[in-house]
This record gives sequence, structure tokens and C-alpha cells, in this order.
Amino acid sequence: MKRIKKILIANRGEIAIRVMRTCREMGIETVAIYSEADRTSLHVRYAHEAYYVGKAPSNESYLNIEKVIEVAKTARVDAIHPGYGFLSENSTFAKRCNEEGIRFIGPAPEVIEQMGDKIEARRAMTKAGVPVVPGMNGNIESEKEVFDVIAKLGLPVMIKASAGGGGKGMRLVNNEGEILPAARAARSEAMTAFNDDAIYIEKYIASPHHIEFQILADEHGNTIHLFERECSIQRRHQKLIEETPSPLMTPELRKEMGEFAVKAAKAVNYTGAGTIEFLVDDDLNFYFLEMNTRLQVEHPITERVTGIDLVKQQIIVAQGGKLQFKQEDLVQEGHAIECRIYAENADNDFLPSAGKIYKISQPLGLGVRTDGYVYEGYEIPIYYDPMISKLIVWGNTREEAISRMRRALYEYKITGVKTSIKYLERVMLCEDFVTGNYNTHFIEKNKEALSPLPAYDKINEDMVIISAFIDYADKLNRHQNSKEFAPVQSRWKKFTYTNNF
Amino acid sequence: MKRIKKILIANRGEIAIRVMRTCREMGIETVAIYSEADRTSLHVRYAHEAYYVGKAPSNESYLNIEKVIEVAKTARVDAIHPGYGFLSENSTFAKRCNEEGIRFIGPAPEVIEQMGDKIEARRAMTKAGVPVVPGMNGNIESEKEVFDVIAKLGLPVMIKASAGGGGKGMRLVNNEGEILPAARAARSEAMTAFNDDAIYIEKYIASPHHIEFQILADEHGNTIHLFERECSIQRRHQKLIEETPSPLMTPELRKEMGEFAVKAAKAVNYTGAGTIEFLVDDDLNFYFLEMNTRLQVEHPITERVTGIDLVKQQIIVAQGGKLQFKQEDLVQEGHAIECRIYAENADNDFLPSAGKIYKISQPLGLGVRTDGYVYEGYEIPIYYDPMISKLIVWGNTREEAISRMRRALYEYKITGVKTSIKYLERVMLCEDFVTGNYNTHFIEKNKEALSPLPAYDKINEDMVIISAFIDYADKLNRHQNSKEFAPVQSRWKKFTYTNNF
Amino acid sequence: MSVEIKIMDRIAKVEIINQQGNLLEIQVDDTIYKVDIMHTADGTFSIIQNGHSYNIELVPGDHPKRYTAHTLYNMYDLEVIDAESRYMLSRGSGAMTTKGNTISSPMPGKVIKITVSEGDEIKQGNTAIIISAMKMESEYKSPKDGIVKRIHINEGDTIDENQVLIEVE
Amino acid sequence: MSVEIKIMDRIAKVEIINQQGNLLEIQVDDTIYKVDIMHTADGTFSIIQNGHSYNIELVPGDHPKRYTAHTLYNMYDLEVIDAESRYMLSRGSGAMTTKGNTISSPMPGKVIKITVSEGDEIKQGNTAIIISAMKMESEYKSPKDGIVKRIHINEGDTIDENQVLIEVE
Repeated sequence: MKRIKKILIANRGEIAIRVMRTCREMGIETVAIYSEADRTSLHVRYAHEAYYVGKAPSNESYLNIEKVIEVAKTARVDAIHPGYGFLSENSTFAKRCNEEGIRFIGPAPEVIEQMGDKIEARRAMTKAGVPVVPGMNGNIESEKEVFDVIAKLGLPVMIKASAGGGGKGMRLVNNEGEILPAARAARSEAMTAFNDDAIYIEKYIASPHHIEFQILADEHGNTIHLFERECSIQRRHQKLIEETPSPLMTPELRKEMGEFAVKAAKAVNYTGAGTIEFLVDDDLNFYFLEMNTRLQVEHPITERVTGIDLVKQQIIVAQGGKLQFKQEDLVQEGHAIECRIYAENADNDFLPSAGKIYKISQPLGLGVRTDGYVYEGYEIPIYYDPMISKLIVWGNTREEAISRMRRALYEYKITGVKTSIKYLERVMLCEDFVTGNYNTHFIEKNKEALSPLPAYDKINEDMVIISAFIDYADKLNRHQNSKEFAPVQSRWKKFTYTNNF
Repeated sequence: MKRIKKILIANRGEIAIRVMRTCREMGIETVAIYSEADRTSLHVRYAHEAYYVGKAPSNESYLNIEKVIEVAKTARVDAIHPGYGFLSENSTFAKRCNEEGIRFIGPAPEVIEQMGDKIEARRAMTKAGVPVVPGMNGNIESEKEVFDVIAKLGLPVMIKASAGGGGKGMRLVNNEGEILPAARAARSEAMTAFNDDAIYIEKYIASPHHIEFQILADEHGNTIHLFERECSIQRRHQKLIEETPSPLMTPELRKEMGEFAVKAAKAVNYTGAGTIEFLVDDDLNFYFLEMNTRLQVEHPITERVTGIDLVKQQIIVAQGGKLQFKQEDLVQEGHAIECRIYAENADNDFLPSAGKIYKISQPLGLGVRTDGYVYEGYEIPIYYDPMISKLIVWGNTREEAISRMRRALYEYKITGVKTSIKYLERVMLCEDFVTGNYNTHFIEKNKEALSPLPAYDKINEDMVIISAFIDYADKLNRHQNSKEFAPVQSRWKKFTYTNNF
Repeated sequence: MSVEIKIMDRIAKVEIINQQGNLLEIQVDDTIYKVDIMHTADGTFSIIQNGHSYNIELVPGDHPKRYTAHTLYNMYDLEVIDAESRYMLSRGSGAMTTKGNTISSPMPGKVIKITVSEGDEIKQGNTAIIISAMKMESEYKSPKDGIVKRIHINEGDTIDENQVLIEVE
Repeated sequence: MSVEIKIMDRIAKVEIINQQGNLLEIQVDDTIYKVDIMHTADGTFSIIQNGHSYNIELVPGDHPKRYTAHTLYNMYDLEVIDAESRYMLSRGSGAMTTKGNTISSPMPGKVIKITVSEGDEIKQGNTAIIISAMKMESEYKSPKDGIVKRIHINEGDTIDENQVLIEVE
């Protein structure tokens, strides 16, 4: 077992900083890479070393395998942590790392490849006895086959890209007439997105819950699960809020699904941290959906209820070490919820909102964690993901966690760009969320309840007007140097308080 | 049981905000009070309502009982939370609240009074069978008695103010010659500090550990303890770092001391949150030292390992509710450490450092909590405590907690005033701390190890010089509008990155 | 001094009655408030009015007289209307001109596709341009029926917020 | 342009050799560095030099040419010495005058007690004044043997940082 002393983090944003934090706690040096758009990004400042890797668009920088490898060699790192997104599920990259004698912090390239092909993954799981969504275990060969398969499965079905992910190349088919256009659209979208037009068909699971299990496995045959994460609150097939335990879960179901998750990981000789995603219907039937061979965005809620630093375990496993925990040592303590803070306009179809951060007030205190990367004056680049922070809270009970999340969202202020914060506050007040009675249709179903409240408060509005007036008067004063209005400007910062009615 | 809907927080700084956070989570409205020096303090902004109570010095504002009661009546609050310090252990204030039909969040006035008098407290504990430091159970009546008592106890002894606290009116006597001057000095200091010159004598416990137990008790006869806090790292008799579990503790000792702590609380019919302080010597003999009838500064470490929001339990008890936990439900999960961030110069005898906060970078991420109240541009008033923030971290093990604390201290930057942050980093690297081998003499014993490192790094220093040069050149440019040096000023905020070697 | 402030559909008249340091008597339309107001140079306001604590953050807008105000629960767009704005308004220029004839960018992004050419006819609601930002593509549509008069950008260009992209006549 | 910068006991000569946007070739004493330097208007610096990432926060001092610099591990006091400072220095005034004849306040506080009167003799190290700040009392002592020439404050006064309290002659 060779101790890792220096790690290159082949990523940016909050996850790069998240990984560096654990490295720092473990006494490991960190190397950042940055594109032209990211010289002023916080991960560059957090790292011990930082190297430029190319132009702003990802495919000219963060996705440039050879450039990343070159930097890794220049900086003489022992290992590369890929974070999530970018090269994290790229088997070619994992292979290249191995070739250069650099540890890729993740599973073997073959496993990445196998799980990255949705059809291959279905086949492996079926073989291992893990329930999969009824459907094909191969690609569609002809348009005729589309009809044959659907005739057997019955409508509704989902047509999916074999290389898929992130909701791309995916089409729901409800009736006969939609079949052909949907198949063609899925194929074309798959080609654009993944450069691979292979598609397959699965039965559509109505009102599904998206529940995933966290897996950890070492090279010594130890594979454990760290319980579930409920990820059904999604917009545009992207997760918005996650929680653990899942309100849907029973102890029996947890045990059964957890065992299948471990079985799934063992079936492919998985090592490191990974996630088994399931669809669960209202009758608690569950189906393997896919495996993510990397750290997930939402991993902190698992960390909070289990007390385990997942990045630390990833590094220990990559060093060839043994997992520091056994399945029977693990318990879910209390309840954790994560809200993703996106720079977007939730009231206008979740349209991204790039721009410059004006001010930030962090939520602090008991049970609150934030993992973010933006700072005051930072200009969010247009080239990458709009997620700027994650707010994770913990409570003794689900009820306490929700109250705490409301409090934390109330405290969290990011101005200058539009964010999802106010929208998330409304979710935390929404009855279906509070009662835990929701599935992946939550956002759509509660459209009205989640709309901005028109609540009119005259005094509040008048105070806003007064503020603008004072600011304007101050500016005028500074400008014209007139004596009409004694400048109140900056007294807060400059003078102590002297008057009171 | 009458639900509390509105609470006045008779305090300022971090603890006022700490209490308001829980109130907000419980749906309780909050009322702040502020002195002339605190109009711009964060607790005024966090509260729903805020009222002026007087001039900057505490005795003209936060200690003005009638003024606070008047505001409580104006704002029609159901209860008052006193925080710590100020009026929190003032039985007259608690009595006045009761008279006005306002719930005082704390024990009955009689209990405050009894525990506030150190002699009374010793008597009550002796009666209840709780071990106390060998010494007198009454006040010194004459200077002759001083010699008689010391003859019986043997040197060294501590002479203490009966009304004491915070290290005031306390004198260590090592030899005969010191007896009379020490007794006189203690008496005079007690008079100045507490307006009461009563003193008493206790045996001096050599190399003591300061270990305290957290107590919660309701009005229905339920009294539980929430384990210990190790508070031996002190400077000038004030705590600097606390941790739980204590490195000194054994499961047997914990059980025994915990039972005595519960017994002590029951002996005085205690209700609410309180703390039993013990001295523990190297042979693990323990002695009751005093009871604090309020929330402690260091309560967050107990919250972190037990998962219990102590302020919430205080409010539930004050409402007449039952504790939500039984003794057997409680466990210490992992390890928590708190570092107090003082505005002070640790390298110059811990001299306070008032002034204006220039910039703050909060430590974030896994296992980190901060409870603070200062913000950028805030001018720390000279009238109150120099503690500006508390940094609390949690780890699975003590080792992980220490690594995480180092990482968090590394991330925590507060500029504009001097703070204890760098000093605390050195404590986290000090061998005696790392091995857990310390008592209240830690700071003194490790004076050298805790001195600033002279480590010279030429490149680092040259980079600092370059920064100052650039800033100066920028200023010159803005001033003279010359073309000599192309202004780099603010490009970070204004322009995107365009060049690379 | 008295000015008008536009907040959503409301135009409020504001006037200072009296000032003593940070204590102001101030009239907003028909209501006179006594407020204790403290603020920083960068727009963080703390107002205590009748015991109540209000927190407001003013973010400067694209024009010196425009603000976005954040309160605890809401966000407002504001504009100060003084003599100058009224003059500009009467001239049909300046801060309050309508943008009915142009397609502008609500946020920075990259031009993926331009689906029209100068001189083309375009109908209201038809897509004229596709912009990509933060891994998402948005379609910008024509505000009215008309002829594409000028196209200010090319495919592949990076654009700023509030940049005029296409003019329709 | 070349200036001298005083950092602790060292006086370093700094000169720009070459600049290309945020890329600088810069000489500090005998060493030439190629640095990639980015900074904000309020003094947060990010420097990448030979792959290494340096973070420096400059806090303005009590004089425009003085700074306190915070790096990850250290704090430095700095002063820029240019032609003007040298001129001031030669005149024995300005930024670099010694304060050997005065007792000044290192921090704000409240005057609790003044133990001397104007005209009194005082020895080096004797307490002249007791200041209270943040619940702690500090004794300020005379920097030298001499006569108390002027006392600028009264008991009960609130004092600022760096205020001259007592002059000794």
C-alpha cells in the first residue's frame, strides 16, 4: 500500500474544493487545473498548485485528456480525482491514468465502460439477479423491432439512448402515434449528445421514485452500502433536492434494496465509491436503473447521517487500503436534506442566470453545511453548470431537518444573479414535501403551490422605497456636493451609533 | 402547557443569534435589544423586532433590568432568553420576569441564587453526597480563621470569592508568607467585582482538569446529563478550546460523574439547561467546583455529538413540556472540538484587539459549524467580550476532528483585527494536545511550542512584496493618471482571463 | 427634496420631512414614517420602524437610477424618476425606452444559431436566435411581426447581458 | 518604475521588467519572477508562480503606503518607500517618524485612570495610563525616562486606535 501524497483534481467548482478539503485534512497536496474562464475561480486559490489547461469550453480544457495527463506528470502527482461530470466516467481517461502510473480515483476502466453502456449494465444486472426495468437487453436494430418490443411490453414505454445520461436522448411514448417520431428523435439526440445513436426500450414506470444506494468497495473484497438517498425532486431530469432516509422507505425494503445494491456492485467487481440508482413505484417494486461510477453531487447527505467522509474512503481505497467500516457498524443517524443552489430563474422555466455575484450571506449555525465555490465579485462563467452551491442540513427528525432547512434558506442570500433559493423555500413549505408524499412528478404536480406568492405588505414595500430613496439621495450628494441632504452615506461603517428617538 | 410564541433575547453577539436561529426553526418570533454601540450589530438585523435599551456600557443597557422588562412588556413577549453572561445568572432579573408573567428561560430564581453563592452551592452538594473540593462550607470570618483553615487543609490552597466567577477574586497560596496578602487581595478584588467581599478557602488541586457535565431537567421530574466537556485549555482562566469526549475520560468515570451531576441537579430541583463543573486530578479523583445555571459558550460540542439542540430543549422545558429524550437514548457519536475565536493578540499576552473587520472567509464543508456575529465592515465595540466567533468541528474520531479543525482554521480568515486563529492552529499541532495529554496548565507549559514560527520562506515573502508593489502602482495610476504602468486594478472583478504564458 | 420611485406598477412619491442623524421622518405617498436607518456604502440597509427590524439589500442595476432590492421574502425592481428621467422620458430616450423593437440578451451566453437573415420577414414569437449558457440552450423570439432590420452578432459570438442582438422593424 | 518596499527588517527593491495583461515579469532584489497575478480592488491577490498558487490579502494600513499582508501562514507589515517617503524621511516627518516620545493607543478603548500629571517626572516602563477594552484593563507605560509634557486625554474618554495619549520629553 503506497500512501498518496499529491492529488490532481480534474474538475472545477464546488466539487474540486470539496475534494481538496479532504486532501488537506489528510495531509495530501493538491493540484488544480483551470480553463481560461476559471483563473479567478476559488479552486485555483484553494489548491497548492494550479495549472492552465486550455480555453473556456470544456472540450478544450477540462475534457482534454492528454493535457490533463501532461499537467499530472509535470506536477508529479500520485493520483487524479475526477470529481463528478467532465472525465469522471470516461474509461479512456481512467485507462490513460493507469498507463502513466497515476492512480485514477475510481473503479477500473472496464467497469466504467461496462456501466456506461446502459445495455451492458442491464445485462450484467440481469445476470446477477438484480431486478431491472422490464425491457430490452440489447439495442434496437430496426424500426420494425421498435414496434415488436413495444407490442410485447405494452405502452407506455421509455425510449432511451444506450450511451445516455442526464435525460438526453430519452423519450416517453404514451400512444401508438408517438412511437416512430419518438424513436427517431431519441436516436438523433443521442447522436448529437454522445456521438452514438444506439437506443433501447424500457417499460415506463408510472409515478416513480428515484432512490439510489451509496456503495463503497475496496480491493480486498469488502463491499458495503451506506443506505439510500431519495432523489425524486427533479426539474428537467436534474435533481434539485435530495434527502436521506427516504420518506418512502421501510426497514425491510431498505435491507432488501441495500443487499441488491451490494450484489450489483460485486457483480462487476466494483471498487471505490459508486451509486446504484433504482426506480421504485408506488407499490414499492424496485428496478435497477443505472450505476454511477463516481461520487454523486448529493453525497454529503450520506456523509451527514453516517458520519463517513466519502472522499476520504475513496482515497483510502485508491491507496489499496481497506474500508474502515463494516456493514454492521453503519447506522443512519437522524435526517439530512440537500438543496442545490442553482444560478437560475426558477420562476421562468429554470432558465440559467449567469452574471456577477454581488453579495453573499452564508447560512451558519447548528446542523448546517454549505459546499459552494462562488464569492463576492465572482463572475459565473457561461460555459459550465449553473449549480453554485449545495446547502445540506441535518436534524434529529425529518421535521426538524425541514424547519432547519427553512431557517438556513432564509439566512442564505446571494444577490447579483437569480438563484433557486426562494423557490426552494417554497418547496420546504409545500404540503406534499412536508408530508413526504411525493415522487418524480412533484415539481409538475405542485406548479401552483410553488409559484411566487403575491403577498403584498405595504410597509415592507415602503421600506424598500425609502432605501432606494436614501441611496439615490446619497449619490446625488456625492455628485453635486450640495447641502440639501446631509449625507447618511456609509455612516454604518464609519460612525458609531449616536441617536435614538 | 402554553406554547411560547415570542421571545426577547436579553443578550447580544453570537449567542443572541444562536438563540434566534432555534426560535426561527420553531416558528417563534424574536425580539432583540441593543445598546448605543450595537445598532449595527447582526442580532439587531436577525430579529423580527429590535429595541434600544441604553448607552454602550453594559450596566447602562444590557444589565438594566427595568429597561429590559419594559421592552419585554412593550413587545408583549411570552418569554425571555438571557443567553450567557449579562443577566443570565441574575436571580433578581429572573424574579422580575416571573412577577411580570414573563417566562424566564432558566431555572427558578431561588436556584440561581443558591448556586450563585459558592458557599451555598458547596453546602447543597455536600448534603447531596456530591464530592466537593476539600475546604470550608462557610465564609471566612476573621484573618485568624484563614490560618486555622489552612493549617487543617495544608498548602497549597485557593482563596476564592463566595460570589465569584470568571477567575475574579481568586488567589493561589503556595507558602505561608503569601497567606495574608492573598486573602486581603482576594477580598478587595471580590468587593470591586461583585460588591461582596465574602471569601472562602479550598484545597488547591494540582494539575487539574476542568471537566463539566451538561444537564437538562424538566418540570416533570426528568433530569438527564448529556455527557462531559473537557475545558482544560484556558488562558487567563478563560476557556479557549473545549472538546467532547474528554481524552481523560473512561466509560466508568463518565457513568459515575454523570450520575453525580444528575444527583447534583436533582438536589436543588433544577430545571432547564445547566452545567456541573468538576475538577479532576491526575488520579481521576473528581470534585464539584460549581454549577452554571445557564447555557454555556461551549454548548455546541455537546449538540454535535448528541444531535440535540439544547436551546430547543430549554424552550420546551420553559413551556412546561417534557424532555424529548431519556438518559438511555443518548450516545456520544464521534468527537467534537470548539475553538473560540477572540479578537486578541495571542502573541502579546492575549491583549484584546478592537477595530474594524476588513474581510472574512468562513470555513465551510463537511463537519464544520461556525457561530459568529461579525461581518465585513463591522466595528467591534470596546465595551463587550472579545469573542467574535466559535468554530466547532466534528469528526468520526478525535484524530479526524483535529485534522478537520486544522483545515477549518486554515480556511478561516478574519482580517482587520488580530485574532486567535493562528494561535489555535499552533495548538492543533502541539504534541500535548494531539496526544490528549494536557490539563489546565497546557498554555503555560507549552509556551514555547505555541510561539509564532520563524519559518522563513523567501518566495512567499517575495510574493507579498510583489502584491504590495502592484497595489501601490495601481493607486499611483489612479492618482496621477500616468501611462507608466498599465493598470491591473480590479481586472479580476471586471475582465475575464485572457492570457497565459 | 421629493422624488418619485417606480416599484412594479406603483409610482410612489417620497419626501423627507425631518432628519436627525440616522433618524428620519419621511413621507411615502400619504404615510409618514419615523425610521431609524443605517446603511453601508454598498447597499445593505437596516431599518427599524416602530420596533420592527427590516433588512434590505440594494443591488445596483444597469442604470444608476435602477435597483434590484432584496428583502427577506421578496425581490423588487425599482427606478428613481427625477426631473432628469422625466426629461429623458419626454424625449423618448434614456432609461425608460421600451425595447419593443429589439431582441436583447437577458443574460450572458454564446450564440449557437441564428435562424434569420437581415431583410427576412419574421412573425411575433418566432425563434430568431439560439443562445447557449450553462449547458442549456434557450430560444430567443421576435417581439413582433416585422422585418429583420439588423443582426448585431454572429454565430459563435460570446454575448453580454442586455446586449442588443437583433433589431426588428 | 522601481520602488523599495520595507518588510520587517528587509528593504527589497522591486521593478517591473515586462507586462502582458495579468502576466508580469518582475524583479525583487536579485530574483526575476514570472508571475500570473490577479487581484481585486480591495486587495485579494491570487498569484501563480511556477505552478504554485499563492493567496495574499492586503489590508490597508493607517497610511496609504502601509499594508498588513496576510498569507496562508503568516502576517507581514509592509511599507512602500518611494521618492516622497524618502523626502519626508529626510525632513524627519511623515510616515516613518519614530514615536519614541509618545504613548499612543494600539487599539480603541476607554481611559480608566491616568496616573501622572503634566510636569511629572516619569521613568521608562512606569505605568502612565490604564485603558479598558473588551472587559480587560491594560497598562500603558512610558517609552523613556523624562518629564510628562502633555496629556491629551481625560479619564473616562473613549479613545481611537493610534491616538497620541501622552507626550514625554
